[in-house]
Amino acid sequence: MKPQSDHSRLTTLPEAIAELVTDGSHLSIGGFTINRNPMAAVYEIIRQQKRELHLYAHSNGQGIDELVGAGCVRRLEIAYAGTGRFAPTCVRFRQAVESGELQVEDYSNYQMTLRFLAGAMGVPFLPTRSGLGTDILTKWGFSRKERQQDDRLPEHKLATIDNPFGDWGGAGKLILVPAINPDVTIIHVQEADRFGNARIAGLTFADIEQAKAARNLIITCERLVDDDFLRREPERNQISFLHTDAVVVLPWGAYPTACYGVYDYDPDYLHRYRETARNEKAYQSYLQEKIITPEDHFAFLARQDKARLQRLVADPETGYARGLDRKTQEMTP
Amino acid sequence: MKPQSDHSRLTTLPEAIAELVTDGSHLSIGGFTINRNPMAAVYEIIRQQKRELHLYAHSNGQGIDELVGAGCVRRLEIAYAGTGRFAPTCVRFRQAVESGELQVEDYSNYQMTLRFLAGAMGVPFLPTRSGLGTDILTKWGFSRKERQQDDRLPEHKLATIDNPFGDWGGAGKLILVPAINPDVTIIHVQEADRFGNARIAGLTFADIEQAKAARNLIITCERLVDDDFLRREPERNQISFLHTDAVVVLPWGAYPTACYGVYDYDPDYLHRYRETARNEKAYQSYLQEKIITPEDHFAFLARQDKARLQRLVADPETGYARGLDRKTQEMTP
Amino acid sequence: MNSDRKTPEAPAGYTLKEMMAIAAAREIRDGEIVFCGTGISMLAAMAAKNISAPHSTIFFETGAIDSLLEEVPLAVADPRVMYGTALNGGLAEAFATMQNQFTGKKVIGILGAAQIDPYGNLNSTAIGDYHRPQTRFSGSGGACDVASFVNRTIIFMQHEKRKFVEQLDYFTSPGWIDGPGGRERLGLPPGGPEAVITNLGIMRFDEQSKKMYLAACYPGISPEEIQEQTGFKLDPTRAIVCPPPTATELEILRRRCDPQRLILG
Amino acid sequence: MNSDRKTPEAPAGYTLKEMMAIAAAREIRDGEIVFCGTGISMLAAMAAKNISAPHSTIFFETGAIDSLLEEVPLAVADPRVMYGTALNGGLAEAFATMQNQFTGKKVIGILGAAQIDPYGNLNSTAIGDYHRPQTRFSGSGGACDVASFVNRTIIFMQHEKRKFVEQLDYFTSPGWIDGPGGRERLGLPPGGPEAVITNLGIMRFDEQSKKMYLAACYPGISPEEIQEQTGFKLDPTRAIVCPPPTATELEILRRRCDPQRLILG
Repeated sequence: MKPQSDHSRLTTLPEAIAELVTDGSHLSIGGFTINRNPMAAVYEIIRQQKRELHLYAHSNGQGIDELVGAGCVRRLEIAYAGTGRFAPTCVRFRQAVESGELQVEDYSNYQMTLRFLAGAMGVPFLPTRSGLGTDILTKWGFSRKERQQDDRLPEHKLATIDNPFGDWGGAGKLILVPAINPDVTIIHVQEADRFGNARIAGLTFADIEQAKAARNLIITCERLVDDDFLRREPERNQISFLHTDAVVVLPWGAYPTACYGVYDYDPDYLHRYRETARNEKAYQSYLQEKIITPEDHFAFLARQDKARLQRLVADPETGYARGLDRKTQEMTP
Repeated sequence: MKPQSDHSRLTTLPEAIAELVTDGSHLSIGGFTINRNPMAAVYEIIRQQKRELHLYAHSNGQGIDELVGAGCVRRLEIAYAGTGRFAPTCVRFRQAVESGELQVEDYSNYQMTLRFLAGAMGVPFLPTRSGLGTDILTKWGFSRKERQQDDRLPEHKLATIDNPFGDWGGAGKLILVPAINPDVTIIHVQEADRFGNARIAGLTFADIEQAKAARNLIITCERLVDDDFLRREPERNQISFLHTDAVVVLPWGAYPTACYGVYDYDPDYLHRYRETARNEKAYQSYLQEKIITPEDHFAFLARQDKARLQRLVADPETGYARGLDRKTQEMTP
Repeated sequence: MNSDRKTPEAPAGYTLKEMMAIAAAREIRDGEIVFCGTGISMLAAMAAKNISAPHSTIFFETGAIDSLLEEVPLAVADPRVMYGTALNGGLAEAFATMQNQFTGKKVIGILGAAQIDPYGNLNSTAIGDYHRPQTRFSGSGGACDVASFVNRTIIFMQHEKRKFVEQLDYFTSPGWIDGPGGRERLGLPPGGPEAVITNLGIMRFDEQSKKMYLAACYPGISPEEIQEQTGFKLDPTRAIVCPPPTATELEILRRRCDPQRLILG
Repeated sequence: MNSDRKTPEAPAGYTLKEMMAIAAAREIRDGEIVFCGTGISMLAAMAAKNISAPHSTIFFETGAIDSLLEEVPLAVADPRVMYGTALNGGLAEAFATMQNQFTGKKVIGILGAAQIDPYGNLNSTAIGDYHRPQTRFSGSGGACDVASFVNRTIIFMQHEKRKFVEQLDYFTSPGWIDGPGGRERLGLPPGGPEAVITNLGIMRFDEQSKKMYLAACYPGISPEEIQEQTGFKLDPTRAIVCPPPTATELEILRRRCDPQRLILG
């Protein structure tokens, strides 16, 4: 199906998630902390009550915490579970780890990036100097035995190697990080066409590597563009249809995280989320009423305050909502 | 000097070459076969009679052959010495290898790309599955002894490694390619600002990796843009001032190779070059009269036929000279 | 590729270069990603896209994906490959697409060489001693990478005895190595050469032995003539006569792919 | 960073958070590339750029190079870091810039952590047993990478006994490891932590032993108070009183860097 340049991959979010994400899937999502997380897809995964997901993340922040909080995730390989100033440590993540419900394997941001890059490049590992001497190298979240028994996990968390080229490059020793090839990657972008070509504005984070490493790729986008639009400036495209399995048009698809040039993150939502997440009862009712009850993304959106959404619309020059009130009482810590 | 965002790096070509390229320098140039070779810089290196250069190339084509032909190069690490249909094997390169004047170390295009990428990433090597079982792995152009005695060469041409993660990624064995960190990289781009930020239109080849791997980077550009121009769409920039040492404004700086969106390659020049290169006497007079005698790039340009240059100007939609007569009598082979 | 030199006359109505381009185009399956080199392999890919494989994607090692190719490029870095693509990247992305375990499986590579051995291993580097070659060629370029990574390759050769050899002077790009399991023993991905298309006919590789055999002769060319130009024994028992180019194939090749006859000559 | 909790009152005229931001800003040298995290480290970088290091470059692991920062970002992926940059890339490029042997030497990293040991090694992952932690934190993020790669780092900490410990519960990011030569023995590039800036004062590392010592107390805070909040012995003999923020420093920090007091509180 993939390499057919005039084959439309347009579908709906419920269909794409139902078809490509199954219980136990190895999943990665794009974005970083409070930006360009594929939140509409995250909420649909929650709605469809996917379970036992194995999640790969660098610092994907909000999306990860909501998937963890909704009980979709069994194992998580991650570098950073926080949303910057909104939650220096994601609340539901913290709770799930401290209670032993969630198994975590820790890496660094660069290690996770290289692991996706290795998957995209088709090599089993890539080298880095990051992590030598640390517990990231020596303490394993998934045991050796567990790794041996699961052929979807590499047998080592990390490996070290003496530089076979002597001291070439000034490094006598390196860490090798194992490739990740998720079953599914979901990213949210500003523009895509129906074939699955995509263009990201602002920073790309590790979305491109995550997309190319995956067996299946779902792209959600703010705007569907005409067939020849992206081909007029192909230097600006980052992902070609060769990698894409599904394209879903979802305005506000990253909300409440930001989508550069389109809308800002919603500080009120994120602050309220953190406070809600701290209270089990409040959190369950948030999940049920705000996420699961609305039948889809559009119903979820319809329940948001229109005036607040309007305030988030990006200024065309800077790409964010200039002068947005981002201070709340909860901001102090 | 590098990380000063308001420090101008503008200079002239003779100064940049005189200061940054010395006899024996390890040099790499950007571009690919007949496109975006930094030809004005190549000709200036020839004019300044640099000698004993150690050149790193993937398929840089025309620029490499002219440097070799002018006697500037002692050693060459390369993947492909040709210019497509114009010279399936570069003529002066072939002559220099067959006569034993030029020492060559052969790699593949991806291996060379990964070697630059490793240098840019700050790791001593990167892995690939390309080259297993071939003479590229086993036959070394530079001997083991020579490599041991020269600390600017890695002690092995390539190395192999058993996958420390078992059969993770489906590869039991890999080739490791050693990083390249040239003393100088020279690339030619469409747009740059005086600080050294740069934007390439069309394909980037391995220019970005070559630029970031180098100790010193010279950027030659078609157009110098205003200080804030590139910052208005920073997604479209590929190289930041952090890496740049010199910026030189050189319209037609890739001529006779192409510069996408600005001008096409010159088929007449390239055909005549191939024929001239086959005749020692004709070649020496080409070198002297066409390249060395003109005091600089602008004098070289002034000697080119204006009407011919005009025919090469790119069509704004396609980026090349539509309908250009590219057939000559020499085309038959 | 000097395919029109020292070869028998082509039957009236088409040239041997046209036959070669069309024979290769017929190998390309719909939906495949076609890795193209310079010259006749580009024409083959363009012809396939316009005839039998409309959903194939033309793709260059320089980083261009799904080029429009309104004019025939004269090199893989020709600005003509950059216009109207789905994406303009660079070498790193292009080769990663071929090494990638999902996209790489969909790629068909078209390669050329100076020498080929019975297992489809290729030399595009040097004839004679590597350190002081009698003839030096361009070198691997992306050929070794493509031959290492992708699922299947097609090889263009000029059919001469000195080019079809038992033993390569330099081993640039892997084919089937030394027979069944050869690639796997070295650590290479499976897949390998599927057809060798020359100015005389089409060779394929035996499923059991992975050795080259004669699969088809062009109209008017006999198996004996082909054996004479081959430096090792070719099993001729499965050879058929290759169907000549159809009027449609010729029309498309000539009008849409290379109207200026820059490659076709 | 809860730097205003459980700490002595700041002298009139400025807050301890302001003192911390300015103390860190003073460490940044003109011409350096400043790696910024979220919060007070961003303010320090912005203040330095506006006061003493106008040619420094603010740079984020998310891939933004030389951000304009017209408004203070609340995360390193805040869209405010993407506006008017020299280049918008991604994580792969950002970390490569730090690991790169030419650009990496110019980078100063500003980090925070939950625990620090006498050699400036950091824990930002977990307190208690790793597999069933008493308190789980965010994890490394880019901290381990930055601490591994770059030439020098500055560390922000809240000064509490349980955070300044002999032995980390989890070793997330390398400092001077176990003293001189420690990094080299592990294969890490040279360079390492240079200053620890807390809500009480400034610690540095002895050139010989690479052990943390007390370098400066903020006005009104005694070496004894600092020792009391530190879980290991700090040599106080070199401690000076840290010059308070100047009027210019305060003015710039308040007006240009965080007029909404989103970080300063």
